[in-house]
Amino acid sequence: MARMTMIEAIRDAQDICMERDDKVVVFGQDVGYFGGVFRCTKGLQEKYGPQRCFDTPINESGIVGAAIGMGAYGLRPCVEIQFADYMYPAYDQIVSEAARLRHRSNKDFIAPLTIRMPTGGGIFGGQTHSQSPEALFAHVSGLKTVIPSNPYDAKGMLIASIEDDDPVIYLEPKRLYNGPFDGHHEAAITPWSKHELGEVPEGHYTVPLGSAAIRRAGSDVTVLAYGTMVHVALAAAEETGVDAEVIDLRSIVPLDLETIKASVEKTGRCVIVHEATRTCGFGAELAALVAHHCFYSLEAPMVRVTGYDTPYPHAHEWDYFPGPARVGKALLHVMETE
Amino acid sequence: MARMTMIEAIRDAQDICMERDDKVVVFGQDVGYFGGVFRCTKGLQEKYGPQRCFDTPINESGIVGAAIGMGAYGLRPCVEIQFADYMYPAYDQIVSEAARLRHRSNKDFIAPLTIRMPTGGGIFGGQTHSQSPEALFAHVSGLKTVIPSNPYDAKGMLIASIEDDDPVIYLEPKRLYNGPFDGHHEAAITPWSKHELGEVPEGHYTVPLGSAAIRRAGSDVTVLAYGTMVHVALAAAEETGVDAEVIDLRSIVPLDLETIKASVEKTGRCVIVHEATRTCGFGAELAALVAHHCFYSLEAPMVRVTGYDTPYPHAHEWDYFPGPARVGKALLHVMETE
Amino acid sequence: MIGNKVFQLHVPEPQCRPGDTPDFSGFVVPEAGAAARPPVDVDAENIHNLAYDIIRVTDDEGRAVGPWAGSLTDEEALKGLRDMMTVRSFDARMLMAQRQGKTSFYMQALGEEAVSCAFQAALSPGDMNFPTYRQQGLLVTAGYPLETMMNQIYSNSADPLLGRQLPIMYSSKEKGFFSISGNLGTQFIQAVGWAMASAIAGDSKIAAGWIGDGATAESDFHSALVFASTFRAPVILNIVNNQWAISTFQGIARGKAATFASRGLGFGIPALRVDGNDFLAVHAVAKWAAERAHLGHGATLIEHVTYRAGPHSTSDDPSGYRPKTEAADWPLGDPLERLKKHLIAQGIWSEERHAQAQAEIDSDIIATQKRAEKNGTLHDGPHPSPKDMFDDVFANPPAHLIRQRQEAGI
Amino acid sequence: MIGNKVFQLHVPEPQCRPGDTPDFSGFVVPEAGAAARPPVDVDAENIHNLAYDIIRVTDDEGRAVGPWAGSLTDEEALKGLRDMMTVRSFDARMLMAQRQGKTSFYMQALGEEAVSCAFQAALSPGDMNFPTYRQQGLLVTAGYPLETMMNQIYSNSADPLLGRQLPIMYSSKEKGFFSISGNLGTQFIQAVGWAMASAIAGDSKIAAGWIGDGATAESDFHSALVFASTFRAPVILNIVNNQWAISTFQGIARGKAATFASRGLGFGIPALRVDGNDFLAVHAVAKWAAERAHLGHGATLIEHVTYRAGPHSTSDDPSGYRPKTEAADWPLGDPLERLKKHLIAQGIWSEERHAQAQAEIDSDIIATQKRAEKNGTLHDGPHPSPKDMFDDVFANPPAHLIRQRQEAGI
Ligand SMILES: Cc1ncc(C[n+]2csc(CCOP(=O)(O)OP(=O)(O)O)c2C)c(N)n1
Ligand SMILES: Cc1ncc(C[n+]2csc(CCOP(=O)(O)OP(=O)(O)O)c2C)c(N)n1
Ligand SMILES: [Mg+2]
Ligand SMILES: [Mg+2]
Repeated sequence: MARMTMIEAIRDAQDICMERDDKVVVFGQDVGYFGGVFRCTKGLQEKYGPQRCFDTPINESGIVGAAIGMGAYGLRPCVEIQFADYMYPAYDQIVSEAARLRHRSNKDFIAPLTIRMPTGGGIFGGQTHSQSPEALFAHVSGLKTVIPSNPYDAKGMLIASIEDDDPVIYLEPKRLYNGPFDGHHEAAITPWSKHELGEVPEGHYTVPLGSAAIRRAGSDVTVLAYGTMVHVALAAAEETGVDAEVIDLRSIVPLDLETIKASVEKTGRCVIVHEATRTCGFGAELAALVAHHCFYSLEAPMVRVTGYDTPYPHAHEWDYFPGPARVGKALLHVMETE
Repeated sequence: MARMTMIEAIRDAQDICMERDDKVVVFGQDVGYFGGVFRCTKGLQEKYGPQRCFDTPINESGIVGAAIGMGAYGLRPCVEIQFADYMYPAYDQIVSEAARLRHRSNKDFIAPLTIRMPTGGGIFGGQTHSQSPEALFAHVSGLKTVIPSNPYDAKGMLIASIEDDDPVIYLEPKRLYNGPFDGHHEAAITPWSKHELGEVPEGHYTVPLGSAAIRRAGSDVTVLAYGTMVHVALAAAEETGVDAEVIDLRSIVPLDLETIKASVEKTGRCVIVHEATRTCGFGAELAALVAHHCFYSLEAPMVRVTGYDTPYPHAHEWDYFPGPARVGKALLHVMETE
Repeated sequence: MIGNKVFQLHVPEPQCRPGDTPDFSGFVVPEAGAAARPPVDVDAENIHNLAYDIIRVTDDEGRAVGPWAGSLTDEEALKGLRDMMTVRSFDARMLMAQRQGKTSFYMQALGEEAVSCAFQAALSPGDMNFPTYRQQGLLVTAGYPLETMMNQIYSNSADPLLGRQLPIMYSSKEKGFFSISGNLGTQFIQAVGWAMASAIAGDSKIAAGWIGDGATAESDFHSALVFASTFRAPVILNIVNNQWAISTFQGIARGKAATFASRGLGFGIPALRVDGNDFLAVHAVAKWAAERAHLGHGATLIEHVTYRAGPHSTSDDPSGYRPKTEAADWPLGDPLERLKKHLIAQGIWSEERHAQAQAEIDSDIIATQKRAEKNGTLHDGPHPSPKDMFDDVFANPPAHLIRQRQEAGI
Repeated sequence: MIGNKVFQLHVPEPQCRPGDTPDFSGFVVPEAGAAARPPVDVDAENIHNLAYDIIRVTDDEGRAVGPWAGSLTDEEALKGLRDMMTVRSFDARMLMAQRQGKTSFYMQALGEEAVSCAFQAALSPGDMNFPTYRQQGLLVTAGYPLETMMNQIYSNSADPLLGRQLPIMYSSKEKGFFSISGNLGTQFIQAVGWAMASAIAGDSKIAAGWIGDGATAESDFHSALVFASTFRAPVILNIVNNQWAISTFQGIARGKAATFASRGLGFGIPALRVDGNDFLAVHAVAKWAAERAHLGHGATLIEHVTYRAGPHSTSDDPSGYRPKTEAADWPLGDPLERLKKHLIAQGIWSEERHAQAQAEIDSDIIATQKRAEKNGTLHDGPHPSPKDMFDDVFANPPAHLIRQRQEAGI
């Protein structure tokens, strides 16, 4: 066991996969010599050589397209898109190619890629370093989309992703890289070393893709969240005193619907939290599923606490961010309604 | 008044806009000399010359990117993406640029584009000529997304789109181009000339973006649909005898939530239909909104009838297509539950 | 608008439109045998001229001439003719099958059969093509069963792709034919990635990317050249310039450049133009590029100059945008006729043997078609199960797909 | 894997890494004045050499020599020096402001001030730049108020962009400066579209696109060249090759090609390389390209050869990937020093006047900064209203945004 940041956990997962399987290759912008702008691939080129970990030209479609070709050859690429906001040029390769390849070729060719990308805001990155595009992946058949919220999961889920035979979009909440940020931006940063999920086992282990984790058991209301919002939701529960059951979805496709159902059936209330814009965000799917599957258990309208349907602002980051105050308000609100 | 197909209505709308405003330009793949693979721009080059209606290289990002530059200059481009399935290479320009320009420049520059694209299946086009990507636009702040279901709306909404100062994604259900297809693929094709909404006024008129139309008043259940699915829903209502209120949303962003709410509050039941894949489709947003805003009126769980979360199949088109049988089953089902 | 007409938008137009008499007088046909054959380790800078020339081997008398001649044995050349005849005959039958409603869609390679047939003959087993929808010649030459192709076209019960894909969107890993995508250009960079993987693995296999003249405008053309240039991938990047992209002539994609091949030069990638209707020339250039890749010198860009003699697809009618007789006037002739003439000039073929071979091929294809139709056609007879629709979206079906399949009642 | 190492992936590496002594011995600096100046209506084919050369005007003694000399008056040149000094001084102050926590982020143009300052001096009012984040020189030269730039950087109450954008992502239609995007490359094709619009409208205004060496790898670089070539748009396409793209050296994007400029040749677009640290050369080449566009000959591609002397941004530390002294050893020198030397050689400037100008500029900027800070800094003082966040997403706010604003309680 070691105390790790999420960055270290992500690096460690790649290291372990490269060590165990020489088909695993890592590449992207600035990931080679320099080790990535967030340092998530630091030391890998030195250890495995530039043929297994290298810098690429700045062309996201090229990165994913090349990775698809490599996957078809038999390698297992794990690539980095520098910010999730920069995945759009690669979207055609992801949607029309990686996601479809196994099905359209009847397993003749597969695309066992992992596409890592830092996601979310909270770092004053403005509208092109803050986005949360998970819904744009969730809507696409053939993609798995996962979002860890702590170093333990980050490592186990990244190993699972790299070993998975399907294309996996692995979103890294960049505000969590160095500590479990709960939305209290005015407070000092808590490091992962002070958090139990900063304890990361050495060596190989996996966290299966598609299983949620209950981060806080509760009986009043179910909170569905992932990534940074898990910590925000926990803070909101503490601060409001509402006995919320906070579910960290971890994977949005595949989704652990059973855990969600069991919880909402128990609590009868549901608050959904994400940082992405609201309309047609993944919260819409969660609300639709809960409305359908838990219709007879719901005692109050669900509330979605999300980023607003505007570009991610620079100056007004904390007005936009669905922080503990906004989530807390929603918790109190659903407890009052019925 | 003239009887028109949807193709003719779309062509007429562009003609009228080009005639009235020489800032309107039309371009895309094969749209110039040939008049478009679906003939929606036929005759425009001949009438307005190659400087106002022209063929472009096959580069969707180039088409939209150039249109953004033209919009910033002061023109009003109306461009065609040959199939909605081919919009992905343009997605970065649409999402990161067109959708953001007004806001990020504080109105210094705007992107008054209309991006037309044939959408949906039912023509044995396989997985890359059948997609319905509306949810991928709906999630993006700054875009309007509209989908007409008949020639009258097609013309009025296209004129409104071209005259709109915001970027508008104008989706054309290609299965409706030549007639009001209700999903009975085994039946002979009904032409628009036999349909009252095939009556199209001459000259300029608009259908405002953001207002839904009730296509069938009813008291048992509200059906939310758009594009081809409007006709399918009407057929399903007829065939099951369920007294459904069929709402043609026409525009999904902005959305006419008031009309939806009023209907569901009346019927207490809701079926949502779209052809796109289900997970995180626009139906999820509709379900989320109805679950939230009509919580106390709903008497039964809502049902989404949609394309499955698979690539659009070739041979099994009619198994995949949410036809009248599937919609009818859902209508009967929500009537039975409570 | 502004009014004081200063600038004017330049919109390229083809020389002829329907009603005009086709005019290829501006199209210079270089003499066969005239182009030099550089060593395969040449630097791109030293062969700029080959990006503007057209390498030709078969002259008007059917003789193979010049430094690029001699890459094929007689048997290989005879097989080449047979492969091309097979593709053409197959295309004709399948076009008819489509017209008869046995399938939804078809695309011929009419007039450009030499490109893929000759190219495939230059590859080795294990090499991988990333084709477009007009390279059925690769499969035919590689010996992929015609019946399987038909099964795919019919989406029938023996379709290896289970009815999932549009007709002609074949896939065969075994025959080095990557699954075809409907989205133009995407496969060009994938070919480079495959070749990079071969290099990473220390393998000796090469990849071949394919793209049409129109699709070179797509951005992934650029991605491919950038990656191929930077990582010196063992890949051959083929542009099939058949003059048309649906209704737009090649000038729309090519713009002010003299040739598509010249796009390679700014990447330091040797770029060669070849007479795509000259089987011997295509084969020789492909061999050269393959050898170059094998020796570790990286990528080659080849522009195959040919003509799309048929409509774009069964959904297209070219009489709306080009003169009807343009194909007949195409200065590089018909690839089958030209190879046939060569083989006759070589004394290893004759009109009689040709007629006989034609009859054999045609009747073979008819017989094959009958067998394939036993497995069903798109709307008739046996077909794949709708449940196949739900399989292979993922390696293992997740819960939501299982639920949806149950909902579908299958 | 396969084992029998045949192929090997080639991964380009820069000559020097941290710890190494910088080595530019392979970098050939052509003699100033040596490059020919072709007529502006020249065809791309006839000036291939300019895509591999470097056009230089100012020689080591500060004299302006050769056919490209003489494009500027003395006053213009003096203004150029002042503009560059302003940019550098402004950058230094804002870098410090960022370190002091007054804003979140900053990007300098250190070492490459000549590129944008000289270029802007060659444009006419009404022309439109589509810049990247490193072209503050365009705004400064065009006379955009420094205080407004600072207000934007501080996201304060006077920020013309209402705190919406990351610092330095300016926008000024009036000054011909298109709104900067965070997404690399997208603006290159937009510049072409703007120029096409100018041609459609019969206007006489030209557009200028800007892109970094690293970002040329992005696909929209290709879209831009394709559209510019096909439609002969009146646009100048600028590549700022400052040798680095964050941590990757230019060889990663350039690959096997000799130069970035040569990418233009495959599009029939004249491509010129210019000494980006030579104010006079950049101006002359820009004037040439502008004249070319004005006369209806279409696009020009310019590669500005320069060096990013500072870190990529305030989030970057170059000591992790390049030798610390590389900037000092850069063979094309410092653009300010070179223009200063030229002006002194011309007898219209002196060390004294320079020192005095420097002092004036610095104190001006400090005064401006004080004024700007009265409007607030990112975390202190007055700031835009959070309600601005909801405005201008659309021309008129739709119901769902009004609801969300109410929900936010603002
Ligand atoms: C991304 C994308 N955009 C548009 C299309 C529609 N489309 C299919 S084929 C074609 C023309 C391609 O022409 P070319 O590349 O010259 O190939 P050819 O058909 O001549 O073999 C077009 C525009 C597509 N399939 N994919
Ligand atoms: C689409 C996209 N991908 C990646 C990035 C991240 N990024 C920002 S600047 C940069 C390097 C650009 O280098 P270059 O084009 O040489 O410009 P320079 O910074 O040297 O001026 C990268 C990779 C981005 N902003 N957008
Ligand atoms: Mg073509
Ligand atoms: Mg750079």
